[in-house]
Amino acid sequence: MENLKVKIGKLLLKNPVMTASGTFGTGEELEDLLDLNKLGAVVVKGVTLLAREGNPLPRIAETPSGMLNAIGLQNPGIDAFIKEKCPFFLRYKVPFIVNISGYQEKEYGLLAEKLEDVPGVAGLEVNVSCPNVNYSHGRIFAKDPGAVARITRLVRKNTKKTVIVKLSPEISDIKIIARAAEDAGADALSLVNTISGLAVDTVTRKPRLANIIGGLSGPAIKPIGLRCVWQVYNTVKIPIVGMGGICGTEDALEYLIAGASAVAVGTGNFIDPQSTVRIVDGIKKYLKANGLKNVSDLTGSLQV
Amino acid sequence: MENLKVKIGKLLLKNPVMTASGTFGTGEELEDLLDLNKLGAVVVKGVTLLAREGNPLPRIAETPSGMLNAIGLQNPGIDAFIKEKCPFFLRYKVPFIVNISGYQEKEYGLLAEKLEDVPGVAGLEVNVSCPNVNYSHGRIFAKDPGAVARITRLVRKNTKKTVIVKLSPEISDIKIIARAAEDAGADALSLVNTISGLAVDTVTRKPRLANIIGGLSGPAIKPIGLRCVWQVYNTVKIPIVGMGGICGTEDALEYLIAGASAVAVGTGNFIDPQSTVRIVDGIKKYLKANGLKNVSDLTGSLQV
Amino acid sequence: MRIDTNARIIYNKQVSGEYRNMKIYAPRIARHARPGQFLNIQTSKTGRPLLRRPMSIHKLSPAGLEILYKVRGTGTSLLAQLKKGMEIQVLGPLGKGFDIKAPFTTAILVGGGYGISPLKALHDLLKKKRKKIITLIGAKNSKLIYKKGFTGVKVATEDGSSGTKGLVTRVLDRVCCSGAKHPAVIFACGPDRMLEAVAKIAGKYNIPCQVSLEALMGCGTGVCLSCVCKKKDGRQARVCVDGPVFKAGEIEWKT
Amino acid sequence: MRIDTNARIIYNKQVSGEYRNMKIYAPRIARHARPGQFLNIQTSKTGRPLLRRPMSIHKLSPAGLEILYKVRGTGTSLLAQLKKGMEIQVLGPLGKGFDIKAPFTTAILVGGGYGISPLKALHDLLKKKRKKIITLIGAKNSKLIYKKGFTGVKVATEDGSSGTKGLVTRVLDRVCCSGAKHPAVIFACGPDRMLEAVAKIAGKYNIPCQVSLEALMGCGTGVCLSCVCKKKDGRQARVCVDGPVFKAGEIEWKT
Ligand SMILES: Cc1cc2nc3c(=O)[nH]c(=O)nc-3n(C[C@H](O)[C@H](O)[C@H](O)COP(=O)(O)OP(=O)(O)OC[C@H]3O[C@@H](n4cnc5c(N)ncnc54)[C@H](O)[C@@H]3O)c2cc1C
Ligand SMILES: Cc1cc2nc3c(=O)[nH]c(=O)nc-3n(C[C@H](O)[C@H](O)[C@H](O)COP(=O)(O)OP(=O)(O)OC[C@H]3O[C@@H](n4cnc5c(N)ncnc54)[C@H](O)[C@@H]3O)c2cc1C
Ligand SMILES: Cc1cc2nc3c(=O)[nH]c(=O)nc-3n(C[C@H](O)[C@H](O)[C@H](O)COP(=O)(O)O)c2cc1C
Ligand SMILES: Cc1cc2nc3c(=O)[nH]c(=O)nc-3n(C[C@H](O)[C@H](O)[C@H](O)COP(=O)(O)O)c2cc1C
Ligand code: FES
Ligand code: FES
Repeated sequence: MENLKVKIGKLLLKNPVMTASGTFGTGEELEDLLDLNKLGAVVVKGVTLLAREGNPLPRIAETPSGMLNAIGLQNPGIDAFIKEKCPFFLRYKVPFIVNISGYQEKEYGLLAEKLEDVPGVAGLEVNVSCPNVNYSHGRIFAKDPGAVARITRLVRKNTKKTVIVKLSPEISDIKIIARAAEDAGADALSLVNTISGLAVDTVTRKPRLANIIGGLSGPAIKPIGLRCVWQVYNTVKIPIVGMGGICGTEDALEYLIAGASAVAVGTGNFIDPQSTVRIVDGIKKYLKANGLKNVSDLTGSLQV
Repeated sequence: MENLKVKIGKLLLKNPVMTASGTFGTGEELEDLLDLNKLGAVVVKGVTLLAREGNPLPRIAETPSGMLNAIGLQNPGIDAFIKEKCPFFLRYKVPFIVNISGYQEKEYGLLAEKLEDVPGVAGLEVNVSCPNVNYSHGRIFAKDPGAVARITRLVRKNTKKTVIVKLSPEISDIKIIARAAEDAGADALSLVNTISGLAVDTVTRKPRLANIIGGLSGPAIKPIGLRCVWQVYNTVKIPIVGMGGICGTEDALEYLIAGASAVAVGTGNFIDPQSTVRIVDGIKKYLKANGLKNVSDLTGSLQV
Repeated sequence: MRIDTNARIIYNKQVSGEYRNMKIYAPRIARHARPGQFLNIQTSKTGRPLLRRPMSIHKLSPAGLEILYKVRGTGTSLLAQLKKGMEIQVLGPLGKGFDIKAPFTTAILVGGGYGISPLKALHDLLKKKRKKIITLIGAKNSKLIYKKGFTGVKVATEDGSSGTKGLVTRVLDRVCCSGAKHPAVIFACGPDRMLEAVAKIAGKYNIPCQVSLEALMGCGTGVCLSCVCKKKDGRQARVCVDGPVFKAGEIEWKT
Repeated sequence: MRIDTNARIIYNKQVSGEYRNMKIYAPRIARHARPGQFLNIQTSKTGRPLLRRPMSIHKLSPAGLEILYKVRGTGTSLLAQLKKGMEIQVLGPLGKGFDIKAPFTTAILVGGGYGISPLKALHDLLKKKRKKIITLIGAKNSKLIYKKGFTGVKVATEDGSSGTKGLVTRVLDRVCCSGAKHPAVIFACGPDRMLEAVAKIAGKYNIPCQVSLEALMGCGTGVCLSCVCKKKDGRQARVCVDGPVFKAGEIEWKT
């Protein structure tokens, strides 16, 4: 029997296939289409301290083999989230990982604190990539190793749960940020988040998103995500959750071989809501066909 | 009659459609397929001080709506280039712009000097994005505003021709680099160059490029290129040559509206070697249909 | 129960004006589907376009589903090229359909452009239930009018090329004045501006009204939050799962 | 003179074994084409796959061009789905073909796998010129052997499922020993390893030899430098424009 188990921080996942935040709700929305217990983990939609309405419409635009989104972190705020969404987590055995976003560094600490005793929350994914209003000139935390380190430490201090820090590929040198997060106590890194992009409607000469700029995701960014994973795999010791354009088994395998210990499917869920479970099966078949026992043998097996 | 003329530095181009370096040879390779004089300018394949063999094969890999390349700047070196390739430039009226790459800062100065008196060379495109062996830890000049400024000044000092500095999108804040190039005397900026990426062959578990990492180009990166152009348009006063994923008229229009004064077709030439001339016609039609007189009215016309 | 299935195309043909009509064999979806619900269709196997395209269920039979569509861009062009016997990946039925539980005798259907599509499935169900049906169809011009199989049809075109010249909502206003004796319900589908005008008229005559909204959709399954609309109570609803059919009175119109 | 044209498909059918044969109507390309040249074909109109696919010219007639291909990945799968009457974008003729100017009486054609494809166009031309032709065809197994229309055929398969068991180069060695009386030329197309072995045998018997190389191609027109091969003189040549046919003696083989 092939062993698909992987360890991410304190979590022992039954397989390496997770969902990417913001593309799977809490899983409750898709219960009828797939068995959540077949997944390695469910990473839920990003939550912030206060409720957020999100951005005006249009919030998405299709691009060649990709899409831009500027949802704007629409969510009910952490308190309502804990009350309304978290009880659902108890209905499944799969670990639920909550994705947290802050507009100020200290908010991350508060979010971790509030989630610490919530039953069913297995871990935190720390999204440092949301555009920050109080931060200088449209910069985001993810581009500043100091900010990433401080945020990671704050979260680490307030939780015993597994802490995954999610990095942006929109950076001169992702290795520096990855090291900052590792040194500050992250259990794992997830990469990549979306890359900011623009699309123009040539008829109206308006941006195709109300927010002008949005985040690019989907197969278009896969080579960039893979390169980031490979660079970071050669830099840090903690496990990596690879994502960016994973739609099928081949894509997932590429990420594992490039250095990811687990993978997450994002935009792929929109195209095929059952893609995650298909990928679990596909990886199993690949291991068998290649005479490999453990999925962890694939991680970083790139022949260079 | 629609006026398609645009000014890039000292050059008055008959229309805003150029070729992107490395995707069109010198134009001689495609003479039988299109009339070079119909283009705004031809930007020729990158040249370095010394001859370079380029990277081992495979040098390209296809990705979703994009491709990776690691050609490795194969070229005969500047002296052979001037002797063997430049005489061809005199056979056409279209301006030829030579793309120069250096492995040390001073090489850019030498390249500019050598090209200064070569007949038929209308301008220089300064590629600061090639991976540098002598530079610290795989960094490239394009990521360091100081290096970009020094290189721009060196070239500026040695040439009276139009100087276009070509930037990489693989950067935390492209605005900083753009300003550095402008302040150092660039006549125009061209963006974007490719974004580094990886692709894995899951059968052999080898990278699909012998060089492991390559540059991502094609429609996949169009939203990123557009976002960079928009950001830089709002930052500098000098004209921008927009590129990244332009295959047809719609793509070119998006770039013009986002802030480009001219556009360049790269990977698009591989798919349709006549795409540049088709785009010239397409822009003309768009202006007519929209009652616009000058193509320059489109530049930066994004309604936000 | 939503099902994602590879459905065989029974036909895919040009019908009147600018519309095409595709029938697929998808009994498992058809079994659960109700008028007003929609499908999310993969238009290409190459991964480009990337996202699926939402299409209303136009007609329902035990094993078959039909859509009525207009070629607008890449996705619908690719749909138009598919031939009988080929297969397409279809997810459905999605969203909440029209609610016909309330007691009423007359149904006033108002369709703008291809908004007429889901009203046909509703029409067929209402007919079985022996309701009186008035169908108001509006569009820019006669090429965009599709009225096959509807009962009690009145047409309005903006350019006057067919039926009354003007907006379909003007016709609705007149129908409502006169037809107000019987308990009626308005069911409307079309562009936002039309729906807003319909909602206003319904409010004026105090007639219950259901509108089917359209929105750019990333997922069609409620997870991406790209399709939200504002409700009067200040909350946001997802058109793909909380709609596409809403009570007109609930919606906070943009203008 | 290269031409980029939208060509109508005359047929596209499964032929023996794993091969498909497509004929297109492209008189302007056909007029200039010579055996050994190739076409660069767009396999999808959706932009995915992005790049065109190079395919040797398999047969030549005044108005038509044929290709012989094997379904390998996305692009060739899409090609296989195209039907008679549809159109595809085709750029050609590309590259330098076989050179038959030198005086010779016997042509030894050596094809490995789908490398046999361009040898058919060459075969037909040589036949017209009344050359003696020996055709050696090699492949892993009988399914990958395609020999329709060739003269003087000898087959070798690695698994022995057809013809001699073993490599086609062993058969070549034997043919060359015996046939060395007449001035002969070897024309070979197939995988690199086969071509290298062919070149060695040709050298041994001092028989002129031309090989048609394959390489991953970005453009097919000489501008991207993705397809280079090393020559003995130390220079690099582009397979797409300087080849795909080279004199075997010029090539610096990798091993
Ligand atoms: C619930 C629902 C039901 C629908 N039912 C039908 C139907 O029965 N018949 C029909 O013809 N169409 C219907 N549509 C609209 C249909 O989904 C779009 O026409 C289609 O997605 C266009 O795809 P495309 O690739 O051809 O166009 P694109 O190239 O993607 O775009 C062309 C134009 O259409 C607009 N557009 C694209 N997608 C949508 C969308 N989802 N909603 C609104 N505008 C869009 C774009 O903004 C653009 O202006 C429905 C939409 C929704 C949300
Ligand atoms: C000059 C030339 C002539 C050719 N003539 C023929 C022919 O007559 N008949 C035929 O069946 N094939 C021919 N080929 C090979 C053909 O181009 C590839 O099989 C095709 O591009 C595969 O496309 P795909 O999308 O199906 O496969 P992909 O999904 O792109 O790849 C599948 C596999 O094929 C390999 N491959 C892809 N492209 C090439 C290529 N250009 N050269 C070598 N390997 C490649 C990939 O590395 C991968 O392992 C020729 C290639 C060249 C360069
Ligand atoms: C609609 C949408 C919403 C997203 N919301 C979040 C979010 O709330 N938090 C977060 O960290 N990432 C968010 N992401 C980023 C994804 O989790 C993922 O990192 C990215 O999309 C790349 O993966 P993909 O190409 O598989 O989609 C979102 C992505 C999309 C497309
Ligand atoms: C095969 C290839 C070779 C290239 N060579 C060069 C080069 O020599 N110098 C340079 O500045 N850019 C080079 N580029 C980058 C292009 O000029 C262009 O900036 C990039 O490909 C993005 O445009 P595109 O998406 O239209 O291809 C090359 C790109 C490709 C695909
Ligand atoms: S389309 Fe994704 S939530 Fe409605
Ligand atoms: S394929 Fe581009 S140079 Fe040969």
